[in-house]
Order: sequence, then C-alpha cells, then structure tokens
Amino acid sequence: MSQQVDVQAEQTEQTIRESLNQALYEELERDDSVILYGEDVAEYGGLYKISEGLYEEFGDDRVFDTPLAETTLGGSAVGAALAGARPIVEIMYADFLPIAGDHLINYAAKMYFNYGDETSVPMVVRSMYGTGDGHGLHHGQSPEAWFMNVPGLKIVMPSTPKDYKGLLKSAIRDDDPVLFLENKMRYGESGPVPEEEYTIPLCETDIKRRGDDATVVAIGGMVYEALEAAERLSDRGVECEVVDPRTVTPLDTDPILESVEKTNILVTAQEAPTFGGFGSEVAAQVIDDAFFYLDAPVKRVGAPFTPIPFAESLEEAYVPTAEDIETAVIDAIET
Amino acid sequence: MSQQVDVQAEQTEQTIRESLNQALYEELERDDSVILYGEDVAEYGGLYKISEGLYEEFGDDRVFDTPLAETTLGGSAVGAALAGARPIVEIMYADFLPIAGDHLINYAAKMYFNYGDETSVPMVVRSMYGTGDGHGLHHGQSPEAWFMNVPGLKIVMPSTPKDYKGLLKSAIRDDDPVLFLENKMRYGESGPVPEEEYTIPLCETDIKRRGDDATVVAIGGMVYEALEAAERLSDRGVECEVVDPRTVTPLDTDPILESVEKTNILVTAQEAPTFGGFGSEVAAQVIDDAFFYLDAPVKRVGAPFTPIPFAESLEEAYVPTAEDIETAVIDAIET
Amino acid sequence: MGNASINHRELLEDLLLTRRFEEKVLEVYQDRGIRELPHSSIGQEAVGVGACYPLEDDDILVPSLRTRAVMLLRAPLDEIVAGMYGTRSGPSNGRTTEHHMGSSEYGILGTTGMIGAHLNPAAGAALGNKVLDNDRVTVAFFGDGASQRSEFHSALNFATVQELPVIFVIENNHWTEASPIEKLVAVDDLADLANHGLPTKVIDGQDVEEVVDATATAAQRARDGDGPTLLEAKTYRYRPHAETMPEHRDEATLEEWRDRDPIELYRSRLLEEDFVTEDEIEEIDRRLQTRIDEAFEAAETDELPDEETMYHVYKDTEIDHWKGVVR
Amino acid sequence: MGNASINHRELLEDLLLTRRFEEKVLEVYQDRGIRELPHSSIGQEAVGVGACYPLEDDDILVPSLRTRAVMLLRAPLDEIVAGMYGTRSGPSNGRTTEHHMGSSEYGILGTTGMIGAHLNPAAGAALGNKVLDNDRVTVAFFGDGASQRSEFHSALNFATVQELPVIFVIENNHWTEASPIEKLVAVDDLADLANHGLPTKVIDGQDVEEVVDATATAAQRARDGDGPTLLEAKTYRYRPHAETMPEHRDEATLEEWRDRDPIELYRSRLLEEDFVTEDEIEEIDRRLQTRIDEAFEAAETDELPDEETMYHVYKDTEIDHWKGVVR
Ligand SMILES: Cc1ncc(C[n+]2csc(CCOP(=O)(O)OP(=O)(O)O)c2C)c(N)n1
Ligand SMILES: Cc1ncc(C[n+]2csc(CCOP(=O)(O)OP(=O)(O)O)c2C)c(N)n1
Ligand SMILES: [Mg+2]
Ligand SMILES: [Mg+2]
Repeated sequence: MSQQVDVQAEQTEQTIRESLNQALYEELERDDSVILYGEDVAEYGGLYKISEGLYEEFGDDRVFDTPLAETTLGGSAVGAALAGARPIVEIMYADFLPIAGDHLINYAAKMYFNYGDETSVPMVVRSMYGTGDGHGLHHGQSPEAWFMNVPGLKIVMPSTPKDYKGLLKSAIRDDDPVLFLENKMRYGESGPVPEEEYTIPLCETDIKRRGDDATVVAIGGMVYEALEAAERLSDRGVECEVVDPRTVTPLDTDPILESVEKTNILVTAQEAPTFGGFGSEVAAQVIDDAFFYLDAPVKRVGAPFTPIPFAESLEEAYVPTAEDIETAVIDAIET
Repeated sequence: MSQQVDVQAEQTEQTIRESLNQALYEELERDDSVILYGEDVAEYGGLYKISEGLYEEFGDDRVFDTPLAETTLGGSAVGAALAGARPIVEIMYADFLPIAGDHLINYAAKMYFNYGDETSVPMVVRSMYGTGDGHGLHHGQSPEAWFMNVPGLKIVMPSTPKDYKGLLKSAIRDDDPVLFLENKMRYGESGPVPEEEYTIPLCETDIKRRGDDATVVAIGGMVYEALEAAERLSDRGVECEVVDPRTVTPLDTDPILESVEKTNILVTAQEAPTFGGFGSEVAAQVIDDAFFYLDAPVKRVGAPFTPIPFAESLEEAYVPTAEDIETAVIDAIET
Repeated sequence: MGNASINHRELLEDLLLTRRFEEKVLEVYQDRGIRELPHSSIGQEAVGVGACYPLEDDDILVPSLRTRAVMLLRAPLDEIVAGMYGTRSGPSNGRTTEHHMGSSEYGILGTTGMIGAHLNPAAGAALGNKVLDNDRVTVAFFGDGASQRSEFHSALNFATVQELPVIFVIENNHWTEASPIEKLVAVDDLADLANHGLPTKVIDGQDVEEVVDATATAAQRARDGDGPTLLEAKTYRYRPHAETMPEHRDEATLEEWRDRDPIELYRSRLLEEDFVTEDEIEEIDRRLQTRIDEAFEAAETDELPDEETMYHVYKDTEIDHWKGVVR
Repeated sequence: MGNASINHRELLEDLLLTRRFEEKVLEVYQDRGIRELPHSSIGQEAVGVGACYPLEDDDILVPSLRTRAVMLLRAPLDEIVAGMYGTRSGPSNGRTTEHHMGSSEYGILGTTGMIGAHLNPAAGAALGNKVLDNDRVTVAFFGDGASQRSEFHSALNFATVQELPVIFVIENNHWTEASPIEKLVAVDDLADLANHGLPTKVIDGQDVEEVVDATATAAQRARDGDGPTLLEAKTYRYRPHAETMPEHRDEATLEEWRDRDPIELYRSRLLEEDFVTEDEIEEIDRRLQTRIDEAFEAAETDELPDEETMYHVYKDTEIDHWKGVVR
C-alpha cells in the first residue's frame, strides 16, 4: 500500500502506453547517463510505440536503434552499466530473453557479488509478454519463472498505469539489474496516474483490493483478471483480497502471509504454465510460514503445460481468465 | 520402484563415470543414428572423461569435437534430431546452458507441438552441475529451475550409478528433447549396476528408502545427502522415506503424494537456491493435492539466494548437506 | 543446372503462384482480416522460387518468416491457408502458424519466431543427413536482419569445419523491420561478413534463373561432400515489414526495385524468347487463381480445433497437463 | 606510440613480473595446491603486457581467463594472490575468484566463467564511456576459442556501427582447451573471420613492442572517435590448458615457440642495445621475487571470510536470503 505520492494529488486518466512513455521521458530528462536502445526503438518509436518521440527529443546519442542481436542488447547493457551509464534496453518480446539469457543469468545478476567495490549493474531490460493476440508460440510467453531462480536479478511485473510508471522510474534509478516485463495485451488499459512526479519502490507488495474471505495473489496482467473475479465473487458474498506483488524477485512476502493469515484461503494467478511457476513459490512460502492459518488446499491458476497455441479456440482455452480464478476461489472455499 | 531389470540379476560395483561411459557406448553401438559431440568430447574423451574411448571406437563421424559455441551445440542438435538422427551433445557445464537457452526453450521444446506429422526432437543435452569443488560462481549451478517452466522439455537428474546408466539409455531412446544433468561432484560415487543390459524409464519417481515418519523428496546429488540424513534420523527413531523423482519435468507426482499421505510430513532437498526452485513446485503440488494429510509446514532445503561463492568457508556455508535435511525434518516434526 | 534443364514455364508458374497467392492474402487481409498477420514476400519471390527449383523433393528447406515460396512449393495450398486462419486443417491442426510450420513429409524444417534461430538447426539438419548417409541438401533462407545475429557466425563456422551439405541463402531485402540495413552493418555485401572459408556469392535476387544456377552449383557442391555455400540474393520487399506497419521507405527506391520486378522480368523474357505466349500465361494465371480462391474458401468454412488438439507436447510420455505424469 | 616514448626497462619489468608471478603460482600449486585452479599464461605474457602499456590508467581492461598481466598491472599483488586462495583480502572478500574479478577502482571489468561472454559487455563498456563523454578506451582480451563463439560477430558489428572506443585483442595461442585451432576454424588468421568493416591487424604476440605499437595506434583511433580495432596476436602457451590437464601437444612445436620466448626476446634485445645491463635485470628480478613471495606469504596466513560476506547480492534492496525481502 505504500505510495510515494499523496493520495489526494491530482490524477489524470492515462493508458499504460502513455505512462511508460512518460516515465522514459522523465528519466531520460532527469539523468544524462540514462540511455535507451534496442531494435526499432528510436526512429520508429518502438514496435508498440512505447518510446515514441524520445529519439526526436533526446537525439541518437541517448536513444538509438541497434542491429538485430539480442546477445548484444543484453551483453552491452551489462558493460555500459558497469562503466557507469544507466542503459535501458528493449528486448522486443520476452520470448527472446533466452537469447540474452547468459548475460542476464551469469553476468548481470552476479557482478555486484563479483565486484568488491560496490560497483553494480544498474540496467533495465524492458520486454513484452502477454497472450491472447494470436501471435502464436513465440510472441507472448511469460518468462518470469525462467529467471526467478537467479539471485541478483530483479523481476518487475506491474499491473496498472500508475504502477507501470512509478515502477519503471524506480527500476531505472535502481542500482541492480531489473527485468521489467510489460504485458502487451494491456498497453491500452487506462487508469488514474498522478500528475506530479512520483516513483513507486520496487520490492513492495501492494494490496489492490481488500477482502476477508480469500487471498488472490496475482501478477502482471492477471491482476485485472483477479479484480474482475473479485467483483463477481463479491456478488456471491465472497470478498477477495487481491494482492499484487509487483516485484517477483526479490519477493516481498510478508503482506502475502498477513493476508492469508486473515483470509485463510490462498489462490495464485499467473499467465505462465502452472508447473514450476511463480504461484508455486508463493504457495510454498505460505505452506511453510503460514501453514496453521490455511483452511484449504492452495489453488494455482495458470496456463496448461503446453506452448501457446495459435488457433483462436485453443488460445482461448489456454489463457487463464477471471472465470478460472473465480472457480479456483470457490473450489478452495468449498473444500 | 519400477526397474526394468530383475532384482536378482548379477550386479557389479561401478562408478557413475563408468556407468555413463557404458551407457554411451551401448547406445552408440546399438543405433547408428546416435551421435555424440561437443567441446573436447572426442579426442580428449570429455573434460571429466565420461566419453573416454568412444571416439576411438566409433570414429569421428559418430563422436567428434566441435568449435567453442554452445549455440551451435544446442541449435545443431535440434536440427539433427528433426532430420532423424539422435544427437547427444555435451554442454560442458550446466552454467553454460543459457547460451543455448533459446534453442532449448523455444526450439527443441516446441517442435513436436509445432509439427503435425509426429516428427519430434530426440536429442539429449548432457551437462554438469554440482557445487563444492571451489569452481566459483559459474561452474556448478543447478539449472533445473531455469527450464522447469518450459513445456516440451524433459529434465532428468539421476542419483545412483544404476539410475544414471538406465536413465541415460532411456533418454537417448526417448523421442523428446531431454536435458540430462550430471552432478560432477558425484562422478566417483559407486554402487551396484546390473551386468545385463537394462533401461530405466523416464518420468518414474523412485523410492530410495522406505519410512513412515517423514517424506524427503530429494533430487540429483541431494539424494545421497537425504539418505545420509535418513540414517542419522533413524538413530533418533525417525524413519524417513527418501523419494527420488529422477525426472524433474514431467514430474511423476503420485508417488510423492502417496508418501506424504502416509508420513504426513514433507521436506524437499535440492542444491539450487530455494526460491523459485524444484522444491517449491513439489510443496505446491502437495499443498493442493494432499493438503489434508499434511501435519506440519513443508520445509525446503536448498542453497541461499546468492551466487555460488568461491572461498572455501563460503562454499561450505552455501551447499546444502545431510545436516540441513536432518534439521529440516526435525523442524517439521516438532512444529 | 545448365539453362537447358530449366523448364521455363514451370519456373514462371512457380513465380506466378507465389505472387498471386500473396496478392490474395493482402486482398483478404484488407477486406476481412486473417488471423496470422501477413508478412508479405511480394517483390522477393524469385529468391525462394529460384532456390527451390533445382532441388530434389526430399531436400530440406528451412524458410524465413518471409520465404512464402517454400511453403507454396512444398505444402498443399489448403493446409497453408488453413494455417493462416488457424483452423483444424492447418499445420499441426491449428497449434501453430503457417509462418513456422514444419513437416518431415514436405521436407520443411520447422522454425521459431526468433529471427535467425534456425541457422544452427539448419546446419544440424545437414549434419543429421550426413550421419544418416543420405544425399539430402539443406537450404536455409534468412534475411539481412538474421545476418546480424550472433549465430550467423557460429552456424557458418560449424558448417564449414564439418563440411556440411547446407546452403545458406541471405534474402537481403535491405530492411530489418523498420531499419535500413546501412544503419545496422558497415559493409556493402553481407556475404563479406562471413569470412569462414566457405564459398560465398552475391547474386541478383530479381533474376530467378541466376538464383537457380547459383543454388544448383551450391547443391552439387554439397552433394559432392564439399561442404556449405553462402549466397546473398539482393532483393526488396514491396510491402511494409508487416501489414500492421506503415510504409516509410523512400518511394523512389521502391520504384526502382519495382522496375526490376522478378515476375515481370522473367515473364517478358520468356515472351521475348518465345518460350511462352500471352495466352498460355493467362491460362496458367487463371488456373492458379482458381486453386488459390478455392483454398481460401475452404479455410473460411473450416472448423476451429478442439481443445484436445493443444495437449500434444510430449511424444513419449503422457502427462496430465496441469501437473505431471498420468499413471 | 613511437618507440621513443617506450620506457624499455619498465616494459621489461612488466614482462618479468608476469613471468615470475606465473612461475611462483606453478611452484606453489605443485607443492601444496592453490584453491583457484591455475590457467597459466606463461609464454603469452607479451600480449597482455604490451597491450596494457600504452593505455591510460583509467582505460578499461576486460581480460580473458588467461590475461594474467592485466590483473598484475592493475590490482595490488596481495589482493590477487588472496583472490587465488579465496581468503578475505581477495577481490570481493573471497566471494569471487581472481580469474574473474572486477573493479572500477582498478579499471578491470568483471568477467564470467563463460568464455567469450565478455565481448558484448566490452563493447557496452565502450558505449557507456561514450555516453559519459570521457575519453576512456576499453580493451577486451580473448582467445581463439572465444573467437568461435557466436557473440564475436555481434559484438564486432555493434562496436563498428556505433563507432565505439574499444579494442578487441585475440590472444591466439592456437589451442582451445585440448583442441588445436586448425580443427575448429577453416581460416589461417582469425582476424579474417571478422569482416565487419573495422580495421584488423595480425601481430606477433611474442614481440612486446609490436603489441605496444599496434595497441597504441588502435587506442588513438578509439580516442579520436573513429571506432574499434581488432588485433590478432599470435602466441602460444607453454603449459597445458589448466594444471589438472595432461600435456598432449607436439613437443617440437612447443620448442619452436619457446625459442621465441617473449621475455627472452625482449631481454636480449635490450641487453644487445644496451638499454639495460644484466645486473640491472637481476636486481629487478630480485625485487619482483620478493614482492611476489611476500604476497603469497600474506595469502597463506590470511583468514577465510565469514558467512555474512556471501550475502551481498543486491545493492539497493535488503533481502532475507532464504526467502524474500526483509521489512
Ligand atoms: C530474435 C528476434 N529478434 C527480433 C525479432 C523481431 N523481428 C521480427 S522480423 C524482424 C526483422 C527481420 O529482418 P530480416 O531478417 O531482414 O527479414 P525480413 O523481415 O526483411 O524478411 C524483427 C526485428 C524477432 N522475431 N526475433
Ligand atoms: C562458454 C564456455 N564454453 C566452454 C568453456 C570451457 N572452456 C574453458 S576455457 C576453454 C578454452 C578457451 O580457449 P581460448 O578462448 O582459446 O582461450 P585459452 O584457454 O587458449 O587462453 C573452454 C572450452 C567455458 N568456460 N565457457
Ligand atoms: Mg530484411
Ligand atoms: Mg586458445
């Protein structure tokens, strides 16, 4: 629930796309060592237009296009960050992150540990995930679990326009390497964003909705689904607490535990396949630290253990929705 | 508990190194489409001598050295497998797997799904993990969690010489892509291996020790630690059931659930950092499917959330041991 | 392949098939949408068509996102269109797209959405065929963009030192998505980037017979056991990178390339040299158009796949798709 | 750097320091073991020494596993040896090895155990310095093995198109672990693999002044804003890849290289040209030996780090290292 900004402050309605663009603009303006680069991020403004206008504003020393080479994006960002700059690189689709995986897992994540003089790796990798647009197997996977078991990385998956902006600004200022994951299905989602400058700290779990009957821990795009499920369940007399960790690693667990201690019911929700995913970690922590508060099995909502299918009918069956969360909560409560 | 081989059959004492070498030999001999390649696997016999003598026996069409390029190892194996060969590639240290990550996650894992004519990817990637030899940050990480959330891959992590041999032979014959992870700290470990030819099926959880008081699910090298812990606990009157899934994905969960239903206590053990690891998935499944059988919090044993440190004192503090498992079991029982 | 052995009409028909197909895709997409976002190959047809021409039916093709000709010359039209619609008659019954379909039956190596990720697998397929001791050649197509990927280097090196029967064909259309190639590399010919000791050749990608010849020579070399070849075909696409993206390229340059349209060039040459008559071409065109129209009609009425279709992830182990192994 | 500006004695001393140090490592390792497995640079000292010589103190060095000279010329001896022993006075207090240590203070970019993974980070460091608008040059060292990695291609291309102030130095010692380079690439000069439009030069890695000159020219080019250079220094290692591995290379070839020992070559040249006397060299040697011996003695009695040292993973967020964030 911590926000750096006065809740009474003026807010305007903005899309996630706009709030991200503004965050980039403000940070490029604030700090000369911030640079933004990637494939078609400059002249074209980014495939999804998140960086539109920034090249024109800051010039090609600060915002530039690169060859098609994700190893270069990941690798060069590590070097630039170690040298003292604050690179933001866009690796277009998160599905491509494994191409830069060695630099993320073995380089970026380990250099603060490796150096002895407080040198760290203040880089941000922006990348898109999100299923539901018929892009098929390789343009929509949720990659967080591939990098969750990597000490040294931070993984941020915001949900609302306000969180996206505040968290991206914090990620850029953060001294550690941050994987900043944007849900491409939600870029058009709009919501109130403070007019005044603000940041939202990384590694702080937020409660998006209060409720006493069940805890739903949802990440990224699934927060909207969880909120929708909560509304429907409310009609049936079940009040869900929707918990949004926002940062996946390092995870701020206490608010999750506190919520479960109150509701005694836990459901997790993610877009990635359930097996080996974020929800499993949340469940495992709760079963260790809040075992005696749990009244029912923990239900995890996620995709089935298959690649993302292309056909519309399959994709629909694949992507987890509010309905799945609703069913999981009812299941847990009725056990 | 399933073994393809008559328990009465003749057995000889062999090290894991020997049993792996034999498995490779037998499969290269059995099937002309099996090939083995990697960095220094042929003339030198593999950095840890697992493939010693095979190049001499089968010639450089079947066993050959390659340039230093893990993307080529991963990528070419996918292509060779799709073309109908059965490539085994050695990616020396599992820490290097992210270099081939795109080919494993996005190519190998998805081609059976992608093809419509039953073409699949019968490749095996052999790779070493295992901490404790002072090799530092990048030569001993346990990579299973990086690939657990990838539908389509199989991940095999054997423990005993007999399992190593039987499972490697099955992996080579398997039609799906298999990540075969070898614990380099255990190559010298010896145990009985049947003299007759045998295989051990993938995706079958094995019970390594029977016990009624607590279930310890351990993978790879940690199975030995779990067995040691079980011996010590037995002296204190606590009988542990040591469960060895052997295959991490797809996981054979039922024997785990059955064990917990009997013992009502679960501890998991892995070498990788606990957060986001294999143990979390096991805990999450148990908390969903055997919730009402659990008497106590699930304790997960693993490394702390740091890179592998170099100094001896740090490495010792880092690697999970029998003692940690013992403590975890006592903790759980006494809760 | 000497000119003598080229069946000019057949080659023209291959070109026309690809062009008419791509035109139909655009028409339908603009009219009512197609589930698979079109990445049109119009303008570059001669590269795929020419390279496929001298090959054997069981040679392995590894197309880029844009090598539509490979699909059209190898797979049934109905399946291709169904693949774009994501219906049950498509490749893998709708699990995957037409862009990345793979089929051992058609000799098409499956690819992924990662540009350039297929270069090492292509070398690997060649390795596989060498091991299996057949005389198949593998041909990989990829763009100027893919040539910037790290892998370009390791795939070529591996193929060269292992003397693999593989041909690498750069479809240099001078643009990597929205960026011109001049901004992304500092050399004129991409073939020069690859100095690994394998033969390289820059060819005119608008001249279908030049592509046929170069590929035929490379294929012979591969079959003779002499290893890989790299071809760089200079070409251009008439459409934006994908149909959702605006056109922002220089109109004059586009016009220059249009003046050397690969289909028009070949058509007029064949007419001039009396290999074919206007009437014959019209007849071919009509026939092609009918086949294409029928394929689209079939796809429009084809059904969507059932959920069960999706659970096709492991060949050797049955699993319960939410958790683990079925016992 | 004209010959005039080389301080020959200093350069000889740098060579001797590296050689004596590596000899000591071997001696101690064979006698009683060292926690960090030695990968000896004996025989190739002139590459690292020569390349470092013309640089400024704040230029960024990115060593390979084997570029011992970089460490010795930049970091305190005590810290280096402690780094090999894994004691608390080592780099990052024992968390990491000497092989991969990084330090902004010493201008050494940290590396990983992945051969060749530092090429793009080196380009990135140059990018960072360009953005920060200082005139630092980055110099990356890597072996023939690393030149086979995919990344070699993308790092050079990126550095070239971005005109980054970076120098890539191949330490071609003709062996990639246990495999000879002839088996792994099909060209004679590795510099030829990299045809990206940047200047490349093959140099004699046994001739320290040739290395100095080539690096000086490249550094000037970088500082002038003209972009990267690739140098390939031909050299050889006298020891097996690592001290645990057997020697299996041809003895005659090894002898040929020993005949052109970089330290001996330079030493005799300086003696011949009267830049230095035997006595002076002996005195330098004695001084170096004492320093080295003292560093090893210090490490032998240095303490191991406390467990707390390990929990140094995030700079900006405190976490409970077993589970999550500390609140
Ligand atoms: C690894 C990877 N990086 C980026 C992309 C996004 N992308 C798709 S097509 C494309 C351009 C490819 O250019 P080129 O290889 O020249 O092929 P062309 O589209 O011109 O046929 C890019 C950048 C991708 N799909 N995969
Ligand atoms: C990515 C990667 N692959 C393989 C290895 C194992 N390995 C360590 S050193 C080495 C050889 C490196 O050869 P080269 O680059 O020529 O350097 P040299 O040892 O000759 O100095 C290999 C294969 C590694 N550490 N990293
Ligand atoms: Mg292109
Ligand atoms: Mg070498």
